[in-house]
Amino acid sequence: GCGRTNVVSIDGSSTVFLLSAAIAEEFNAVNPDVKVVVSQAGTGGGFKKFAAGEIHICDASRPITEAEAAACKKNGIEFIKLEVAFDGLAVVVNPANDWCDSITTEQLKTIWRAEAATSVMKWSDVNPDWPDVELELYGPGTDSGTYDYFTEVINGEAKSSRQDYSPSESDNALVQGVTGDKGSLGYFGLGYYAANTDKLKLLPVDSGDGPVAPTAETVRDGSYKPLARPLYVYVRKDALENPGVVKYLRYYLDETNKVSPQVGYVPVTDEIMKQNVETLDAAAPQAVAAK
Amino acid sequence: MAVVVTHAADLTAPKGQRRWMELVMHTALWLCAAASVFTTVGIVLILLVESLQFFGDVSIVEFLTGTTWTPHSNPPQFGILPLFCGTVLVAGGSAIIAIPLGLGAAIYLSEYASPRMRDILKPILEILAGIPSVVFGYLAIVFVSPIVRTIFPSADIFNALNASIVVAIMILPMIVSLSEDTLRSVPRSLREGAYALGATKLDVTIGVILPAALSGIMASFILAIARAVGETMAVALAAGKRPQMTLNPLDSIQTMTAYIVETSKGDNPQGTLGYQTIFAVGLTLFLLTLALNVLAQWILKRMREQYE
Amino acid sequence: MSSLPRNGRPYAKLASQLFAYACAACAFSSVAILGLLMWQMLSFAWGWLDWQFLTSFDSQLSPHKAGVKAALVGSLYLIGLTTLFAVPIGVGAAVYLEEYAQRSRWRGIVQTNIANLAGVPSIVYGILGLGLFVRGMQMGAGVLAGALTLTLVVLPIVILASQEALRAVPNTIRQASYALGATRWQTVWHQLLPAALPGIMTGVILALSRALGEAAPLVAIGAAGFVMFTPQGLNDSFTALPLQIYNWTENANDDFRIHVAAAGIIVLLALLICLNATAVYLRYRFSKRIHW
Amino acid sequence: MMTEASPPARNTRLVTPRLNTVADMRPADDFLERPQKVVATNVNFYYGSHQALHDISLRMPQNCVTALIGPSGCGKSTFLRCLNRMNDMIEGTRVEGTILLEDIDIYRPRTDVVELRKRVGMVFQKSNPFPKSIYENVAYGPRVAGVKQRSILDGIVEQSLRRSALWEEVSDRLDQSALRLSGGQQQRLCIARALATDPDVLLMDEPASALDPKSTARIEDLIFELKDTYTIVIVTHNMQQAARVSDQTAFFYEGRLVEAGATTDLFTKPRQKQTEEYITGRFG
Amino acid sequence: MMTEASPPARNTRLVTPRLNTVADMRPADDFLERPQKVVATNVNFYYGSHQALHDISLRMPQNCVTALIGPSGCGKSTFLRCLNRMNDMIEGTRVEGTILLEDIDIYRPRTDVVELRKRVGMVFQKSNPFPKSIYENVAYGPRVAGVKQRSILDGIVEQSLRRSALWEEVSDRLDQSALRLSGGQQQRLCIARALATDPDVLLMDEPASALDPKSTARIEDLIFELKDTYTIVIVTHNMQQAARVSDQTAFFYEGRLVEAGATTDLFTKPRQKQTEEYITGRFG
Ligand SMILES: Nc1ncnc2c1ncn2[C@@H]1O[C@H](COP(=O)(O)OP(=O)(O)OP(=O)(O)O)[C@@H](O)[C@H]1O
Ligand SMILES: Nc1ncnc2c1ncn2[C@@H]1O[C@H](COP(=O)(O)OP(=O)(O)OP(=O)(O)O)[C@@H](O)[C@H]1O
Ligand SMILES: [Mg+2]
Ligand SMILES: [Mg+2]
Ligand SMILES: O=P([O-])([O-])[O-]
Repeated sequence: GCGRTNVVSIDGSSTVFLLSAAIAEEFNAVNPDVKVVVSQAGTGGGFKKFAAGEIHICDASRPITEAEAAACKKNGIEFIKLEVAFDGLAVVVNPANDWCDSITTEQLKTIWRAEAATSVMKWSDVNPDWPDVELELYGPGTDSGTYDYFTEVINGEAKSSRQDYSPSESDNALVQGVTGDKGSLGYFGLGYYAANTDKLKLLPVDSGDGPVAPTAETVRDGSYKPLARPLYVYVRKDALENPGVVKYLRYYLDETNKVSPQVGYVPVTDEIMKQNVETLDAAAPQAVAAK
Repeated sequence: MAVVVTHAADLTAPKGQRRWMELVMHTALWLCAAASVFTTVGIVLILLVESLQFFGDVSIVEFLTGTTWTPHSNPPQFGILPLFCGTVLVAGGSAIIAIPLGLGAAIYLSEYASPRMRDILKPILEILAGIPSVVFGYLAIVFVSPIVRTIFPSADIFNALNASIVVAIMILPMIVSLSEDTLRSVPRSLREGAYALGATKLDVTIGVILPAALSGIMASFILAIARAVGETMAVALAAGKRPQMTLNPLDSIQTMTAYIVETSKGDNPQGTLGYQTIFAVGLTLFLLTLALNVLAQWILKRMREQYE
Repeated sequence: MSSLPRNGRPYAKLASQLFAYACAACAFSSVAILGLLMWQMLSFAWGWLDWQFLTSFDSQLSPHKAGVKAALVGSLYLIGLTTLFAVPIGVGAAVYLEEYAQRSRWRGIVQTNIANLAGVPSIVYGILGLGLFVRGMQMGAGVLAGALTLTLVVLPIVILASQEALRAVPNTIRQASYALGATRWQTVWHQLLPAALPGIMTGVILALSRALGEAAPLVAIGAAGFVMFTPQGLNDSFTALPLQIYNWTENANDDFRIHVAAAGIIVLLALLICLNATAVYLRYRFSKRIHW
Repeated sequence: MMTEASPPARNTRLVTPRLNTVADMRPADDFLERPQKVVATNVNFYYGSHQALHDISLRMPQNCVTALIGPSGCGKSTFLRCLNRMNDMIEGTRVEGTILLEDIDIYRPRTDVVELRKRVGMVFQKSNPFPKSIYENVAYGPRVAGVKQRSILDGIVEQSLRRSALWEEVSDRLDQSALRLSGGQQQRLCIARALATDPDVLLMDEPASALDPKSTARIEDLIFELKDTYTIVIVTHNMQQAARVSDQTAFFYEGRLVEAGATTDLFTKPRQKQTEEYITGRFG
Repeated sequence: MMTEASPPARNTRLVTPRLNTVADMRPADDFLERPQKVVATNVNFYYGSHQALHDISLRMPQNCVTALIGPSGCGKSTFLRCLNRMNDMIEGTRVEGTILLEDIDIYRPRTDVVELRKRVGMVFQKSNPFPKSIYENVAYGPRVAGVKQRSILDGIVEQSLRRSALWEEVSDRLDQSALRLSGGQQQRLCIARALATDPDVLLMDEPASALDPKSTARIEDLIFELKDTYTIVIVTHNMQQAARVSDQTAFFYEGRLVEAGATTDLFTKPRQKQTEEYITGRFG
C-alpha cells in the first residue's frame, strides 16, 4: 500500500532491517497514526522494488550500483541517500587459543575459501607455526547479508565460501559454538562480541597495515579493513511529500545513534549526522518550514 | 383437501426457477469437487514448470546423484543427496523411536486398557496430535537439545536426533490410532480361539493378533513415515541448517523441508536458480511423500479385500 | 499323546506380564510427554504472559516490549478467511461426491486424489501458494494469499470429514425426501446438511485447528517476519501466531527464544483449546436433538 | 376415522363401492374392466446383471387397494419402487417395458421424476420421519413444492394429520420432535407426510411390518378409508393383512408375477399351484 | 473313525462302556453315581447387573457327553464359557458358586487360567482358524505350551488331525492357509487344534450349527469317538443332535437349569412341563 499517506513502506537489506525495524517500533509508539511497514527482501531485491516505485524507502548494506541507479532514472525516480550506521564483523576464537593473537586477511581467505574444504582442516594447515589442532568453524547462514559481505571482501566473491562449517542464523548459537571448543574460529556481527566479551577472544585483523582491532572508532574511521561497512537508507524524493515519511526519517536520524548499539551496530559520527540532516532538509523543504 | 400443490398433468418438469436452481447447484458442486483435482494439477504444474527451468541449467543426473548441496555458494552445487540423507535420517530416527512406542501403546489400548482408561488416553493422544509443529520445534531447542547434549557431549546444538525425537512425538498419535483401529478389527473369535488353547496374552498378541493385523499396521507405519518426511517447522528449528551426507544423528543436518523454509525466508527473486531450487526440492519431496501415501493406501485396500 | 510338558515355558507368564507393563508404559508415555510439555511451557511463559503481551506488537528492541497483537489479529484474519473459502468448497465437494456423482471412474479418481492430497506435506502447498497466488496472480504475500494457501492445506480434511458425516445420515432419510418429490438439492439442503451438521462441524474445526497451527506454508509464500500493524486490507502483509513463534524461537536473544516464544505458544494453544471446546459444545448441542 | 373436514372426492375419480366384506367382491374379470390408474406392461428389471423382475404386467385400478404378496426376495419391493422410479437412485439398475400413469409413460425421457414422485407418494416399511418437528415433517412436501404461505401450510398439515388419524394425538405438540413419537405414530406421521403432497397414488412397502398388532389394525383401518381418495399399492408379508385390506392381490415368486386377481378369488380359488401352496403356508 | 494311532486311555480315567443305543442307557440316578469330572454348584453369573445364570448345579461325568439345550438367550453359552473361565475376558462380569475340575475349584484365586484352559479345550460355534497354515493352526497350542522340537510337533499335528478325521483330506497340504478349507473342514481343524493341547475336557459351543448336514454328521461321529478319551460338554440348538450324541442332557430356560438327566430319560419322560413343551417344539 503505497498510496495511503499514513503508511511508510520500507524494504531492502536484512542487515539494516534490524535498525529500521527497531526505530520504526519506537516511532510507532509516539506516532501511532503512521503505519511503518518494514520488510527485508535483501538489498538487491529492495532496489528492484525501489526502482519500480513500489516502496518509499530502501534499506541498503552497500551503495546503490550503477545499473540500479540507471533503472531508477529510467522510471523517473530521484532519491537521496542517508548513512545511518556502521556494521563491523568480529573474528573470534576460543579464549583458550594461545597461539593466535591476530590474523591477516590472507589467512582468513586460506581458511574460508571454497577450496579449503578439502585442504585446511587444522590450524597448522593455515600457519605451520600454529599447533596441530582441529579447526572448528562457525559462521552465519548463507542467507544473511553478513555472509555475503564476508565472502565478498575476504574470498573475493559473494557467497563463495567453504560449506563445511556450522552455520546458524542465531548468533547466540555461534557464540556458544565458539565457546565450546578450543580449536574454533567464527565470525559474526560486532554487536554480539560486545555482549560476550568474557567468553570470546577477539582477533585484530591485518589487511597489510598491521593488525587493527574492531572498535567503534576503527570501524567508523574505516581503519578496521575490510570487515566494516556503512549502512544506508535510500529515500525516494517524491515520497517526501508524504508527511508520514518525513516524520519517520527525522525520527530515524534523531534516534539512530542511540539505537544502533542496541542492535549491534556502530553509531555514525556527528559530522555524518549533520550531513544527513542537511540532505534531508534540502530535499524536503516543506518539512523544514513545518519544523 | 385444499389443493395448493399443483401438479404438472403430463409429468414434465415445470419451467423456471427450480430447474435453474438444480442446474446451478449441480454445476457449483461439481466445481467444488473439481477444485481438489485442480489443486493437484496446480501442484504438479507449478512444481514442474519451475523445475524444468531448473533442470535446464542443472543436469538431472547431477541433481539426483551429487553429494554436495551448496546452492547459494559460488560456484553453486546442486546434489540433493545431502538433503535426502538428512530427511532419511530424521524420518528414520523418528520411526525408530515412534514405531515401537506407538505399537506398544496401540496394543495396550486395544488389548489391555479398560474402556475407561481408553476414554482417558485417546483424547490425550488427540491433543498431542493437535499441537502445532512449531511448538515441537521450540520444545526441541529449549528442552530436548540440552538433554541430548548432556548425554552425548559431542552432539551439535542443532542435530538430527533433536528433530527425530520431536517428530517421533508428532507421529506417535497417528501410529497409535491407525494401528489400534486395525488391531481392534481383528475378530474376537480369533482371540478366543487362542486363549482357549491356553495361550498367554503375550502369545495371543504376538502370535495371532499382530500377524492378522499386520498389513494395517504396516500401512500406519508408512503413513507416519510419510508424515515425518513432510514435517517441516520442527525440523527446520531443531535439526540445523547444514546439508551434509552423514548418518550420525548427533550431527547438524538439513532436510528437504527445512531447506525450502530456509530459502523461502531469504531473498530469491523469481527466475533465479535459487528460486527454482525451492521447486526442484519441492517436487522431489512431493513425489516421495506421494509414493509413500500411495503405497500405504494400496496396502490398506488389499487388507480390506482380504477381510471381505 | 502325553508328550505335552505341563509346564513347558516357566517364564511365559512373567514375560506376558512384563509385556503388559511395557505396553502400558508406551501408552502412558504420551501422558507424560504432554504433561511435561505443558508444565515446561507454562513455567517458561510465567511472568511474560500478561495483558501488555496481548496488546503490543512485536519488538526488535526489548523482549519485554514484545507482544502478539499483530500475530493474534493476523491469525484470526487467516482463520476467518480460510473458513470462508474452505467450508463451502469442502462441503460442496463432499456433497457432490456423496450425493451427486455416479459411481464412475471420475468419482474414483477424485476420491483417490483427495486421499492423496491429505498426505501432501503442507510446505508443498506453500510452494503452490508461492507460485500460484503470490507470484502467479501477483497477490503478494498478503492475508488473502495466506488464507488461500491455508485453504488448500485444509480442504482435503474438510472434504473427508464432511463425506463421512453425510454417509452417516441414514438412507431412509434420503428416500423419504425423494419420495415426497424433493429435488436433489432440496434433499441436500433441507435434510442431509442439517442432519450431517455436527459431523461436518467437527471436521471443520479440526481443519481450522490445523490451519491455525501451520507456519510452514506461510513461510514458503514469504509472509513478513516483522509486522507492526494489523492488516487493514486483503493484500496487507501480516504475521500469524505460529510464524511469530517461529521467528522468536530463531532469535539469538534467550529472552525471546525461551520466554517470549513460550508466552506466544501459550496464546496459540489457548486459541486452539477455545476452538476445540467450541467444537465439543456445538457437537453436543446439535447431536442432542438427533437420535436415529 | 374420516373427519368432517375431509374434502369431497375429486370429480376426476370414479367412486367405487367399498368392499369390506367378501360378499361385496366382484369376480376378477369384472375387476379389470374398471378405469386403470397405473398399468405396468412387460416390465423387466435388472440390478446390474441380476434380473430381479421378469416380464411383469399388472393393472392397478383407480381407488382400489392392490396388494403385492410373495416370499422374501421375490421382487415385491423392486416392483413397487419401479412405480415411482425410486430405483433410479440405485446405481447400475435398468428397466424395460412400460409403466403408464393415466396414459403417460413414466419412463419416457421427458418425464420429470420429481413431478412423478409428487403424484405417486410412498410410505416405507420402517417409519422414517425426518429429525425435525412433527409440523415440519408434514409441511416438507408442500414446502419443496413451493408453498410458502404459513396459513396454507397450516391447513395442509392439519388436514393430512386428520386423514392419517393422528391429529387428535399430536395437535397440541406439533413443534415436538417427530422422533419422540411411538413407532405406530411415526408410521402414521409418514403417511400424513405422503398425503400432504396430495398424490394420486400411494405406494406402501410393508407399512405395518414393524408395528404391534394394535398399531397395525389402526393402519389397516386407515388404508380402508384412504382408498376412497387414492389408488393404493401395498406390499405385505402378511396374507391375512392382504386379505383384509386389498381389493386386488398379486402374487410374486422369484421375480415373476404368478397370479393376480380380485383378492377374494385369489384367496379362495387360486388358479396356480404355487399360489395355493404359498397362501396355505406350505412354503415361504 | 478311530485310527490305530490313538493312544491308550489314561490310567486316571475310568473306562465306561459306550452308550450308543438307547438300551445301553442307565436311569438318571445311576448316571450321577459315575466319577465326576466337572461339578458346578450353585453357579450365578452376572453380565454387569444383568444376571444371566441363576443357581445352576450340574455334574458332568467323565467320558460322557453332556448336551446343553434350551431356547436362544437362555444362558447355555454363558454356562459353557464359565467352565474354562472364558468369561473372564468380558469386562464387568461376575461369577458366584463353585465349579470343580477334579476336586479343584477353578475359580479359587490361585488357579492359573492359562493352565486351566490347556486342560479344558474349547471349540466354537463359528470355526475360527488362525490366518496361518493348517500345520501352524494345530501346532499353536503345543507351541505356546513350550514344545519346540519339530519332530514332536509333527507327531502331535498328525495325531490330532487323525483324531479329528481330517488327516486324510489335508495331509498333503499342511502348509496351505487354513482359511482355504471348507466350512466343515475348518470346524474339524478347530477340533484338531483343541485336541493338540491334550485337554481332559472338551467344550463345544454349537460346533455344527454353521455346517451342512454332511459335515454335521461327520462332526457327530467324531464326538462319539472322542468321548472314549475326553469329557465333552456340547451346546446345541438341535434336539435331534442332542439326542443322537449325548449321554446326559441339561435343559436351560431363562438362565435357570430346568432339568438335567440321562438323555433317554429327558427326551422320553421329561419331568418338567417346560422341558416337555420345548422338546416337542411347542416354543423356542
Ligand atoms: N440394491 C440392490 N442391488 C442388487 N440386488 C438387489 C438390490 N435390492 C434388491 N436386490 C435383489 O433383488 C431381488 C428382489 O428384491 P426385493 O427387495 O424386491 O424383494 P422383496 O420381495 O421386497 O423381499 P422382502 O419381502 O424381503 O422385502 C432379491 O434377489 C434381492 O437380493
Ligand atoms: N457379553 C455380554 N454382555 C451382556 N450380556 C450378555 C453378553 N453375552 C450374553 N449376554 C446375555 O446373557 C444371556 C445369555 O446369553 P447366552 O449367550 O449364554 O445365551 P445362549 O443360550 O447361548 O443363546 P444362543 O442359543 O442364542 O447362543 C442373554 O440374555 C444375553 O443377552
Ligand atoms: Mg421388500
Ligand atoms: Mg450361545
Ligand atoms: O542486503 P543484505 O540483506 O545482505 O544486508
